[in-house]
Amino acid sequence: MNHTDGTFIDVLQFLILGIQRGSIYAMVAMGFNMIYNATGIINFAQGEFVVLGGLMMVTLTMAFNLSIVFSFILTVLFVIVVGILMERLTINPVKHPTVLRLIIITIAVSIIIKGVAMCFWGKGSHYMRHFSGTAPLEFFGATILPQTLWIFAILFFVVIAYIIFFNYTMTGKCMRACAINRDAARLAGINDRKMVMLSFALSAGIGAIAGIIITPIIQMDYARGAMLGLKGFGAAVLGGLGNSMGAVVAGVLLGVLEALGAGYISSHYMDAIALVILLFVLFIRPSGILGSSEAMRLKEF
Amino acid sequence: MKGKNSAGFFALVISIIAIPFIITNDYYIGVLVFAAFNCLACIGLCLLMGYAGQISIGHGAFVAIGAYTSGILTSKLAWSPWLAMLCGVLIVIVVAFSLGIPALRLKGHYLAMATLGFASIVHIVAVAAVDLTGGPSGIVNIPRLDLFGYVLNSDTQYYYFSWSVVALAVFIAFNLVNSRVGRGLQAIHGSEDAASSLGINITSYKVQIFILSAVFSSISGSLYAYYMNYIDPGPFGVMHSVLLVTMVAVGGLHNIWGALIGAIALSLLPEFLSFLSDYLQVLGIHYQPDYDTLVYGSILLIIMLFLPEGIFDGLASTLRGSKSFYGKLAGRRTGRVQ
Amino acid sequence: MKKRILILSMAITILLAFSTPYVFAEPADYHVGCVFAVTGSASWLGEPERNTAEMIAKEINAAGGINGHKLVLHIEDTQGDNTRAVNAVKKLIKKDNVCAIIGPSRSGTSMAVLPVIAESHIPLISCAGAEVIVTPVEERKWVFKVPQKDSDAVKRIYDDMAAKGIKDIAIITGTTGFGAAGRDQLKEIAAEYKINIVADETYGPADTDMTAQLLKIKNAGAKALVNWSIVPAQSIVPQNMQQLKMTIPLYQSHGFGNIKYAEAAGEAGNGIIFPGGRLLAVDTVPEDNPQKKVLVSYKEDYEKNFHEPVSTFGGHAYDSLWILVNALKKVGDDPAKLRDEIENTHFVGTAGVFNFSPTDHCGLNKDAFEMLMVKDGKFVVLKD
Amino acid sequence: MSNSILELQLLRKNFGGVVAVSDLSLDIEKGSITSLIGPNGAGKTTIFNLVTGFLHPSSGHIRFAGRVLNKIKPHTIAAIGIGRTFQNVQIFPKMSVIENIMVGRHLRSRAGIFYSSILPPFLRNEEKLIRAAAEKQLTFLELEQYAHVPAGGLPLGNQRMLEIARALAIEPKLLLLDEPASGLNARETIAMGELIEKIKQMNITVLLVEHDMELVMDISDHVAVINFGRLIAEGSPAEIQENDDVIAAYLGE
Repeated sequence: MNHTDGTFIDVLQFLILGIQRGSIYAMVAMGFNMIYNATGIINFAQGEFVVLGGLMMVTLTMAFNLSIVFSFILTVLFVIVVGILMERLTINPVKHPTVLRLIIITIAVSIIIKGVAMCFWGKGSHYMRHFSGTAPLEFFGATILPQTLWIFAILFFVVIAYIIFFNYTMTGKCMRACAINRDAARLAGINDRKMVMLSFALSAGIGAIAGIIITPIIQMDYARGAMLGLKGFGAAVLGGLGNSMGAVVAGVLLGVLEALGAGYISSHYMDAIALVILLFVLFIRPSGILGSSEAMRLKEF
Repeated sequence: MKGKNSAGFFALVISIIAIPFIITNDYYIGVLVFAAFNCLACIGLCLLMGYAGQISIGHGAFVAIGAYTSGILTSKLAWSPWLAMLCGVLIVIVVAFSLGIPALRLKGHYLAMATLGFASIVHIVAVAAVDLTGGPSGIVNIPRLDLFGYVLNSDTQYYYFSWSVVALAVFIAFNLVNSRVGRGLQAIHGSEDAASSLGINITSYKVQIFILSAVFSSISGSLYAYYMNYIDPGPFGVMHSVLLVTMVAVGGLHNIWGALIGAIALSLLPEFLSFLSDYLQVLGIHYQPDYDTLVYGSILLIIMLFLPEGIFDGLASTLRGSKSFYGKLAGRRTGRVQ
Repeated sequence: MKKRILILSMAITILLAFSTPYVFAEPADYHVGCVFAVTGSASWLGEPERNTAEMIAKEINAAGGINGHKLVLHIEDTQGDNTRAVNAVKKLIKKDNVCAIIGPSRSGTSMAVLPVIAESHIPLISCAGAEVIVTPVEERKWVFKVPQKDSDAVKRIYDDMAAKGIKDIAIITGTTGFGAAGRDQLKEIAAEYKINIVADETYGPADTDMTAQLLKIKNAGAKALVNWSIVPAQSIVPQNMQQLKMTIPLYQSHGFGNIKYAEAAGEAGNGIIFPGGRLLAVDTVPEDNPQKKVLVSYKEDYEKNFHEPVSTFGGHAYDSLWILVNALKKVGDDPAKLRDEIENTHFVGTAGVFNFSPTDHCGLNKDAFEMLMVKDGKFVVLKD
Repeated sequence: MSNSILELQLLRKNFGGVVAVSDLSLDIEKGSITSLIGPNGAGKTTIFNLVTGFLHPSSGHIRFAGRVLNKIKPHTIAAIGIGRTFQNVQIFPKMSVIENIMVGRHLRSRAGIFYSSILPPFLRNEEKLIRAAAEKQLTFLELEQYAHVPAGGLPLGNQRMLEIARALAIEPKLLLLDEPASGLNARETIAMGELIEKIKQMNITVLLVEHDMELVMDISDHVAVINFGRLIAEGSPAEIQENDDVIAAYLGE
């Protein structure tokens, strides 16, 4: 066996694996950013949206045998409704929020979603058939699953949709205005309350998509939300909180570092790698590696 | 301590002494022992969150470090349980110090996430460092605690011991909050700028109280290990840290009694629910322990939405018959905007 | 303040006093504790175990109980969590006053509850596989187990490899109690068969991706892989192997004995070889096999009642509960007498023919296994 | 120069590209009431923050009683003897009025976290002294009847009084008051003026930022006018009232 080639193929394999994982973190991070920009809240239930998306998709495709496309749309809509309900029932009614109270409220919501998921779907992990088979494709000696290609493609699509929405649609521009200066936006006649609701809806939608596409590969269970949320937050901070394109790059980077760490350091500490990076970034440069510290100063912590 | 608080303390001591005469079933005494561990951790967390205003969703990690230090040193190196507990405390002081210095510069969401991340890392290490922690199989054969050569064998003995520790912790906490240091902490919570303009070293105070609360958690973990005689990573997941925050928040952040009530109430909740499930069964409702998580979450959410100051404050207001209670219900309190 | 605390403590007291209905139950009933991982990551073990136990208890009580005594099962869910298991066992012994306990489902959980059992002198029949649960037998006076021995499983796997001339193998094991025990056995017995372990990897019970470990195994040049685990994560290994286009034979442990694991592995699971009880391939067991009658009746009952395929694990609950019931029939519910009776039991069960003795608290040998293979999502007996 | 307690020498503070304070030099005479006036955004509060260590100067020096304060943290500056209040009142709303002032005695007491936890007898005495000193301040500011009321419930005028009482409790040599009369009615403003003069009589130097010109001209010994971070005039109230630059700055060019 040619060992140089072997090493190259291994690295390539880890890169593919890393980008695949990282795509999910990137999407979770985008979800964090949307809500953060609209409200200044970090939604601790972000990971639960991913779980709900994954589990709902499992039920629709595996139990009800619906087509992938139809289930996909249905699942995203379902999770969006959950996101809107969360905002209407738990965030909107709080008239005098303190940071601590908001943190605990979103934690409470995450516990509730987790509890409901456990009651409906049980505690076992759920597997789901891949979108288009499991026969791996060759890629410069490494192998790649069709599902992985789906993940790359969907992340790409989400990013494009994101850019179009925030740059070329009125609603998107209004949301950006709210993110930059809420009071000014309100004076300009933008309904900021509606924008908050919309941000929860979109962020839930992105979470659901992430959950749907990753489930065939990792098998979903009710308890995965916390870890996905934490790593997604790591990506969001690494990319500079509030900066969604930074989050995409950071998410992918985090995934790759994690995969390489698992391959060359220890697979047992794989989950810890992303978290250690998160802590380091928070401690050394809370504005993120890719974010600017000047912009950070303007935001409230 | 003085006034109402010392009366409350007196009542606490009396209740601690009296309960084993009323409840004779060892199992329920055992449940109360677990409640004591949670009380201990929650008192520390209350000092940190309620008084100094710094959130931590990572105190389960300190409980874990205390428990694992005790477990490893006693079962593998045959140390005395007391010495192992002390060692756990020292390790936690070092860890809390190294974590606290950078972490406590962060505020709000960032601090919450940093501590949550820390808790998660500790849990991962407990699972993955198989040679040290036994991995998912955990550590068996942890000895019992002895008191002056007298081994605490029965649940009742352990009950008295652990609740004495809780009483001591309550005593310390009340002394602290009504002292110069306690006022300093509350000042930091009120306004960091104003506090430092009065000569309070904010960083040092935050780190000190972080360490103190971590030590409470560590002792709680060690006592847990000696009581269970067995530990594994299961109970030390992120959810445990969240649960501790829940207990403090449900009881009432700004009051030691609140934390105590929250910890006791939520520790007994699963028993209450399993008791309730026997009756629900009659009504045709099949309640499963699985629903507990849902109940915890709902309680937390309802408290945070309608009684943000916690049950204790809510109860106290109701007993005073004060109008402000209804004001709070409607969420119309002023002066709390941040 | 004082008043409020007093009211609170009184309320708690009243609450607790009322919630002890079991203590006042009729003395004539036989109380048996069951600790299964009904939910959680090992629910594919615990759920069929609970179903089986409930089914048997119903059957016995419908037939008038055990010598007129009603059999009362106290089923506790460990969720596969060791700490919950310890608490559950304490609760069964202290609150429910059970005379014996069956379960837990998992090796790690069983190991965790051993100190409590040793202290409280209540017999326990474990449904978990690792041999260390009952060895050394002097230290495990009160503990028995019904699944086949892991050393026998290793021997059957190595027999098969020897027959195929495979020498260089890799092992990948879960870090749970079952996996760790299996890893020890695999390494220890390898020398006996002159098998060379070229790679030794592990994974955690919650891991979702084993690509990194498998790449190392691939590069080490192993000719076969043994994947030894009890939790659903084990079915990710064949998937990852397929993804990496690894074609070496994959052997699993007897912890693979639930058809759901094969389903979770999907088409990647085809061709997996593992040692399993005959229960998984009842149809292919010859008529003259002493187990045949038991196997057929249990399989029919279970599948009729629960509309799902029977699994090895439900069989463990069947064996353990019947061994206990037979003992209860003979000596009543005194824990010490029960223990002595179980220690001398001869019983034809789903896992094999049991011959317990003071030196053997497992009672099975390697003939209890058949080598099985996954074929199109089904288990079939592997023909040489 | 020996009579000045605070000296600012070519003090400069940049925020990114914006210059908030530009090469400003100013001496504050010991025992005086000096007022800083100027339009909004002139850099007055920035100067306060520089003096009290909440911000650090980009260049230049701050000397207090001969000691350079450039890189010293706020809590140490308080210990050196500079007290301050804030433009938007920063009392501790959940603590009672007396407890607010007791926090001000922090520097005059010593109990650390360990002794505070076990409360040995000698600390009870310290605690009594803290309370007595706080009660003295309460009496001085005539807030006794509110002693046990949560501070957040006081009317704004009393909150400003409380903030001053708390700053006085640290026994400062120099007191910085940031718009103490803003939001107060006419009667309260007069009372505030009387209070500031009483503070001067206690031999405490006062540095005042205030928009109420009547109050400033009434009580100040010395007035400094700042615009765009620069000192444009200084002198006695009478001199300032007649200074053309000042009139221009206030009326706009």
